[in-house]
Amino acid sequence: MSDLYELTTDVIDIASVARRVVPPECGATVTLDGYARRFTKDKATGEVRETEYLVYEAYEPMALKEMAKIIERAKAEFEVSAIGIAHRLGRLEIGETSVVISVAAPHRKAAFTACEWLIRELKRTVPIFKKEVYADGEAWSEGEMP
Amino acid sequence: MSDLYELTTDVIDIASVARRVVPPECGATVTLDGYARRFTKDKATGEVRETEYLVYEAYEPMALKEMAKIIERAKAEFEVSAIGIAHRLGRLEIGETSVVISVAAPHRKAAFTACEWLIRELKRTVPIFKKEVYADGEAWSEGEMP
Amino acid sequence: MVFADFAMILRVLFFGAAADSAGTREAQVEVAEGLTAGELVESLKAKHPGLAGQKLLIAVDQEYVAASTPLEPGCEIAIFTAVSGG
Amino acid sequence: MVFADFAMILRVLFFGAAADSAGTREAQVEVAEGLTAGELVESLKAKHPGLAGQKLLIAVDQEYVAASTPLEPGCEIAIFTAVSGG
Repeated sequence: MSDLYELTTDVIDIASVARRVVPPECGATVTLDGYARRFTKDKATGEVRETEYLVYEAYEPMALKEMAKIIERAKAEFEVSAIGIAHRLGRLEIGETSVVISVAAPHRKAAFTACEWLIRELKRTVPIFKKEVYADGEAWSEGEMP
Repeated sequence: MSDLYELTTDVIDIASVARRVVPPECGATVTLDGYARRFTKDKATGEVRETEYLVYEAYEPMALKEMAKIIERAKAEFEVSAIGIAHRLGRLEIGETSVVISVAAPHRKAAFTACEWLIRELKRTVPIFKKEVYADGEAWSEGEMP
Repeated sequence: MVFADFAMILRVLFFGAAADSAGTREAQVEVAEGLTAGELVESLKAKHPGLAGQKLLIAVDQEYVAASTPLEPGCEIAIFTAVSGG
Repeated sequence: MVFADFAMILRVLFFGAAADSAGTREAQVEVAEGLTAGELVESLKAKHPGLAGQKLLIAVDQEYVAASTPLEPGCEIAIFTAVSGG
């Protein structure tokens, strides 16, 4: 059972990611499915904006390296058996999946903990960039510094 | 956006559960996919047994009521928008999904917490019963008391 | 089991390991009015010795009840060991 | 930017908001040998004032580096603001 990590401009099938990381000693897979949200509240002003679509771009070779690193760190730190990460690039319509992280583990507790850790690290370290396009403009999303 | 809970003898499509609970104000869905595991370690003896298949049965009307109750409690306790639960009944081959719990929330932290709480409560309170069938016998799984 | 003048008929369902121990999945039992859930379980253990060693849960009309709960005529009882879904 | 006798040519990639601010996604720059990553960022901010107000991350050959890291001839630099995937 190997891990997987990929960047793709195709629509992501969350079941295929979740189901490609099912080792026979495991009983549970926890999957985070992040997707393009129609309404976003501005953290500073509290104003709610309606997003028309998203565009994701990546520094692809580095993003793949950083994805491999967080997988390696998660497997060292948590009792998990297999990890799959897929991140969408290009234009995403509202409701389409931007990221899927699936973690299979013998015990579900470790799968939950590792999956939550992985999305936090991905948002902190993997060089992928989100642009939100509104009816009246567009803005790069402000992320967290690593 | 309504919640869903169901018992089915059909193969469960985890994406369809996850994707039926995607409200427009949400950005993340956390899904637990539990499945029939080939190898199980006996808690008392440490012996590893190979399972050939599983059979799940339920006290169906009460199981549906208890599923509705844990959904209601989760929505009261956590900041989540929609919850879907599907549990398989009948004979399951190894690797097939026995349970899917999907939780959509505006913030992923609440989705992780609620999903983990829901599977724990489901295993404690929902009257569903698992029988493991081995090459040389079978045994009802010993669950936890509510 | 003592049959009082005022008896009631109950439907009892068994699930999982409890069904194997009872040797049946469903029974009709006639019991004295006012019997509690715990007393019913004791009488079932007397009738089906396989149930005797088990910690059993009891539901009345699809709700978990305490052993002290009195049973009503016509109610549906379910008996099972700890649940094991998931 | 000072061109020393021993200069090196670097490829600089810009992503996300930093690409918009720089007005380009890629540039070749010639810099003095031994320049640090932080010094390069300062010189890029001088050339592209849009970058000046931003907190920038720098990667060399696809690894995050500290501002004090010396750059090597032929390395690939990437400049971006905080990442925002997920």
